Amino acid sequence: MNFPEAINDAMKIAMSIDKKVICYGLGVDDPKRIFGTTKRLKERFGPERVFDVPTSENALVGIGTGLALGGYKPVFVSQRFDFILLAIDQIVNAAAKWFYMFGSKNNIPFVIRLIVGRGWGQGPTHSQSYHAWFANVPGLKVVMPSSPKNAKGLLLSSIFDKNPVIFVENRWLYNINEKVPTGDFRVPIGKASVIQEGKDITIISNSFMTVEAKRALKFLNDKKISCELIDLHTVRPVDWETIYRSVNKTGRLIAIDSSSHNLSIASEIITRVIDKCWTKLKNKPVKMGLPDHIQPTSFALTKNFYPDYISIIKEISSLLNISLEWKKLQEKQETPHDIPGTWFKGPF
Amino acid sequence: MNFPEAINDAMKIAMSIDKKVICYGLGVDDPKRIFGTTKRLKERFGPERVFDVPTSENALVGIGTGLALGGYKPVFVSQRFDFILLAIDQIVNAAAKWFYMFGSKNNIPFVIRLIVGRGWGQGPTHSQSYHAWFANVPGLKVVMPSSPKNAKGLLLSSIFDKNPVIFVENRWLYNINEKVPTGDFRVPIGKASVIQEGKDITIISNSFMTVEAKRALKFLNDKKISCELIDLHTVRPVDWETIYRSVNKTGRLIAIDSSSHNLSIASEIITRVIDKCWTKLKNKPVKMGLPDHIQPTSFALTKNFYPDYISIIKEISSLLNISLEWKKLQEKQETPHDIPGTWFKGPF
Amino acid sequence: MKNVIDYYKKIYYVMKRIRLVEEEISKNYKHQKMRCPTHLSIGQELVGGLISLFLKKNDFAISTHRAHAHYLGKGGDLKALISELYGKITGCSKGRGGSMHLIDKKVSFMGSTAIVGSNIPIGVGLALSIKFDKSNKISCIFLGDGSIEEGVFFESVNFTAVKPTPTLFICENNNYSVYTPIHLRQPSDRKIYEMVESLGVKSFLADSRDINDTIIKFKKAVKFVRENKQPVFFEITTYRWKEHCGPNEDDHLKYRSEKELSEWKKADPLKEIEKVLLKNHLLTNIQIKKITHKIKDEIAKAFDYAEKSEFPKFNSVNIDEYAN
Amino acid sequence: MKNVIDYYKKIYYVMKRIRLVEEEISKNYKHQKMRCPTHLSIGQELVGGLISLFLKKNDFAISTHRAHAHYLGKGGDLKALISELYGKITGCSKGRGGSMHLIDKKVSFMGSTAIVGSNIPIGVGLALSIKFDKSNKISCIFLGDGSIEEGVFFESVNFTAVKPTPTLFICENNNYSVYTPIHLRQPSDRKIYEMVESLGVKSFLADSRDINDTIIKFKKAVKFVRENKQPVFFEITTYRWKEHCGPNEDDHLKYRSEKELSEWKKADPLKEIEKVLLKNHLLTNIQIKKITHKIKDEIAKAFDYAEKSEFPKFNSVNIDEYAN
Ligand SMILES: Cc1ncc(C[n+]2csc(CCOP(=O)(O)OP(=O)(O)O)c2C)c(N)n1
Ligand SMILES: Cc1ncc(C[n+]2csc(CCOP(=O)(O)OP(=O)(O)O)c2C)c(N)n1
Ligand SMILES: [Mg+2]
Ligand SMILES: [Mg+2]
Repeated sequence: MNFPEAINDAMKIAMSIDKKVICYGLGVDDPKRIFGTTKRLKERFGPERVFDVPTSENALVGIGTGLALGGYKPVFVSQRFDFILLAIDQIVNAAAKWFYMFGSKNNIPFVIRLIVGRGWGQGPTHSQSYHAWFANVPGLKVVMPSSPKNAKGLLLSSIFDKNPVIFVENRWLYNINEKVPTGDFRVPIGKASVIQEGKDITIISNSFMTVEAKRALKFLNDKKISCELIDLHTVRPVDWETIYRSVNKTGRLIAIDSSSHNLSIASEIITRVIDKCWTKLKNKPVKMGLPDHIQPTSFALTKNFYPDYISIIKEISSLLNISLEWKKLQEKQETPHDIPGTWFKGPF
Repeated sequence: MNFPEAINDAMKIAMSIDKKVICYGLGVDDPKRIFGTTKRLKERFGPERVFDVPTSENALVGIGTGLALGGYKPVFVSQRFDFILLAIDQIVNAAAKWFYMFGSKNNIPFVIRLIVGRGWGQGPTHSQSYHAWFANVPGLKVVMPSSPKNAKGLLLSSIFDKNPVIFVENRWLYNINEKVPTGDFRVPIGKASVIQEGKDITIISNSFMTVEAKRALKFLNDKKISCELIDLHTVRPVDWETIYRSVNKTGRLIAIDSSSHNLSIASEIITRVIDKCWTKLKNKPVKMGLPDHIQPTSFALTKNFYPDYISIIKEISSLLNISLEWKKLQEKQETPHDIPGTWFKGPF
Repeated sequence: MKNVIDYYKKIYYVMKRIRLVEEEISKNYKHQKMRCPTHLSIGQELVGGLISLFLKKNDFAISTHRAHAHYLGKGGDLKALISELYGKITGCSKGRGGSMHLIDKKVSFMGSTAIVGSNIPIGVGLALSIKFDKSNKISCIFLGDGSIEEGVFFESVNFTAVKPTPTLFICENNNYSVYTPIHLRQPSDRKIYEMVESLGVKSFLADSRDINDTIIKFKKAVKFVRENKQPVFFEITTYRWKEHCGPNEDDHLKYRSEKELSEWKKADPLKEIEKVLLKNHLLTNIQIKKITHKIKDEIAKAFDYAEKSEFPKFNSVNIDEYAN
Repeated sequence: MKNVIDYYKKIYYVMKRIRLVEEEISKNYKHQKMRCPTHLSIGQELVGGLISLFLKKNDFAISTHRAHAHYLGKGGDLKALISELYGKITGCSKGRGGSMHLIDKKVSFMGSTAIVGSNIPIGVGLALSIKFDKSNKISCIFLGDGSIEEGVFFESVNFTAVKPTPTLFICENNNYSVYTPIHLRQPSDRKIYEMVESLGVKSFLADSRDINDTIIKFKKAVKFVRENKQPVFFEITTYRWKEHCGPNEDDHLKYRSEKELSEWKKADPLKEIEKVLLKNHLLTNIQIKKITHKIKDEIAKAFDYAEKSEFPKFNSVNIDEYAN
């Protein structure tokens, strides 16, 4: 099952289990069905529960909050993370605060799906991911799946969570296939996943960066470097215990974020690890992420913009002070850097 | 000169020097004149250059960008930082990106003044300061004065800067008085200020937290603890050199932000200090800030919400592992914690 | 006509109660125990009265920074209101929200918010939930003339014009947003209700000084929304007597003319209703005294209750920020 | 009438050039050298033609994701456009912006943005700068029927209704926002231009299939803005032939009927203008061939130029992100 199918599966299950689940957003019932993620929902659950909308992001988020107050469990979809910047007020000043600000009397079960663009010249305003902002907003949960399987499980948990959840989907995850459990399968929010145990170094990553980290693991395992890879799953709340336990064991940390490294989840992780694992650290922790720079459109300018498995290997090589011949890997790369695979022909 | 007078002075000077400087925002020409900061501007520079507006934050920021493209130097004022969440799209997707995204052909000289509320039950939606978000946006500069003097100098630099500047004013700075240089006095953007040199510990702070840090210094100097206090002035760009130089000297760091400690400027400072000063550190760096929590309204709930000079002394006491008897200081406090002074009678 | 007068007695009581509550808040504010920004509705009580007449307990309501009158008109708990202003644990929002964040679920008062315009789409969402439920409730959104200028107002109106929901927009046009008169914010020759009509939502205009007309129109508006499950925009001209925020007068600021204020005070709907009731022998001066006394007694008890209530305790973990 | 026909020749050339440019982009896109989201204007060229007739070089223009026609109509540099699509340093935005971010300061084309509605207030700001300058320029804002739904559109219109500026809103109503037809986004019985009129801005409606009427009205609209220094909203019904984003047809998706598309194609304004010119002997078939040849030659050169241009280099420090 690929990523959109997993999302679609989760939506179908949620909507079957609970009549209060609603799905709306620009294009949810158009021919493309949000890259297939909302396929057949309208046919199966009716046009009242699955509906297209005007281009009015701020009101649409407010309407979701109102639906939630009225007893529904809305799922709003935005085709790009960048567009939701129009609705920050409704998310931060209303949805996130409602439960606490009104004496914990009414909660807001509300999922906002945000798709992060990447590649093929998405450029300055179609490839941003400000998940770190939302991770700084008390009252929100921020979920970042890294595979079809956890996407399904996390989306089901998000829909049935009693709080507003920002659900961040990287577009490049969409083509990954894996076996996904059938039925109402849930992955808990707030719990990181230890993808591989290891003792030399801890790698913490999220979203598509976990895919790159997994690729790096294949190579590193061959070289007998024992890495512990932790995928965060959720960046608010962060599963600090799992992180501290791992770093206390390995004494080394690379924290990778799938957006700019500046003021990122990776920065916060390092800051807290410093506080909690100070005496156990063998090396200074390292952060990775995109440059603190506006993303350009040109093919030439996005080369090396994203960390990949090679740059991860490179970091590890310098952290452990060993030579891992990552330069050879670079020469082997065939797919252009700005597409997820050669089958991709643009423009979206 | 108090803080609003200093802002007012800077505005008058800028508007006299350059006819292209425009001042607009809800209330800039009303009887209260934004706490006096826009006093007599309309009378002196005319209703075309100083004008009131509809409550339409997003459009107003876009209009500022357009004015800047048309050759003007607009200064937009929002009475609360919280309200600007409605205009994040225009700030982030347009103003911040314009120069780079269009091949560095048109620049946007544009100042957005944001006043951060504090105290007297400002509560969940009237006391937020997401300056860390803006500090994560390439293309923006983010300025945070900490006194009337640097407010004046920084505002003048901001107005004549060629880029969009977010100018963050903490409401509690408004009552501070100090001697302010006359005339066109500028304080450079991107340069931190070393308020006091010292050798035991580096304190880095911004905005009103610098006022608290200064108070702490008085006490600490008496106890012969040699602190170096650095006020950031700007949080994008950050003056990293000054920070690294100081921490390399003292080997100890307390980074204080004037908003939530989570994903804060303080977090980023610690992360980078770890990278650059690793071998010089004598203790683990410490961060301070507001709790990662929605700000409540009730008097009882905001007690201890903000770091103050006592909590700074407390941190230092534990960092240096000495007893500084900060508990006694707490007993001496007379002004209620939610007002800047006993003269304050609410409601704003 | 006789019909309408039947409503006067109930509306009088509700409005009088709102007035006395607001006056008591105003009087006591100086003791510095209500430590939060507070926007009074003195002069604008009619809307509180109207909703007490025509809304049902389970109709949704959602309001703004200036919400006391709506909260009370909808049947919100007085003790919980005053306690909220005092920041006590017995407050309707447990002291966390203050004057600008009121809630009373028992009467479907779903909340009031302090960002201008932010309650509007939420009210439309509530109306959409009613539509999905196929119930015959309605959703009332209170808003001021200033909130009209926020894009989200337009987006919300457009949404319910395309996708009809039982939404009643109640716009109190008091001519000011803080100190800024409406002609600096909206074109002078444009009427709000006419503009909204052209956006595709049926609209009404009423003047709070013409009480009969206002009552009749409001009744009609509510009926239309409930029966047709379609939105209505109801604009009512009104006037705020006190300062924008806080307990005092602000005449010395001269942003509005003395004449304007005094004319509006002269036309006070509350006094007008009282006059009509007296004239029609539906009320006597003795009864007024009794009512006043009864309400004042209730208010005194509410303040006493608030004073005596406990303060909440701050919990440094994010407890109560997330529902489980 | 004769008057209007005088404009046909110039408009024909401009529209033909836009059509051929877009077709060439469409044809070459598959070579995967224009690696960015690209929204073509085939079918909607008339607006490009109109502005070439009536805007002055120093009038400001600001556009959307679908900006090629506006950029060319305003006189933007073709080589710089194609190079921008190729992501080359010779692109109008140095390859940083791609198809959705065009600029040509020489002809006061101030930019185009990819967030729906985001260019609108910026255009009003530009108009305000004209007002302050007391110059007689105007500011043109291109927008689609979808952008009407963004709150910022309403806020911007309200602003210039209160504070008149020389703004010309040009709304290309092509009935779709991506695949969503307008009746799912806006009330069916509401006309955009009428609604905007009721917001306080003078409005026009034109149909791109009625060329004479469109030209006359557009001329009038520009004149009104320039002379009165007041805003005008100009709605023009039009139709996009290709897919929303990308070089291909999208008929197989069936979100619009074959009939609808073929009717619009039949009424192609470009062909219509050609017909009229031929009929009136203002143009011959030989001339058409010549024009086509000339334009194709120019286009070939532009593509060649783009192909041969250098790629920009990424600078890891924030150089070029801040002006000094
Ligand atoms: C988005 C936003 N902008 C500005 C403010 C500041 N503000 C608080 S109340 C108010 C006046 C709103 O006027 P109106 O809607 O007419 O309500 P009224 O106060 O007259 O009842 C303003 C501008 C705010 N709270 N939120
Ligand atoms: C704020 C925002 N929401 C959604 C989108 C996705 N989007 C890109 S183009 C487009 C269609 C806009 O329709 P319209 O304004 O009619 O322009 P057209 O494409 O028809 O020329 C949409 C919704 C976006 N770019 N920005
Ligand atoms: Mg008002
Ligand atoms: Mg369209």
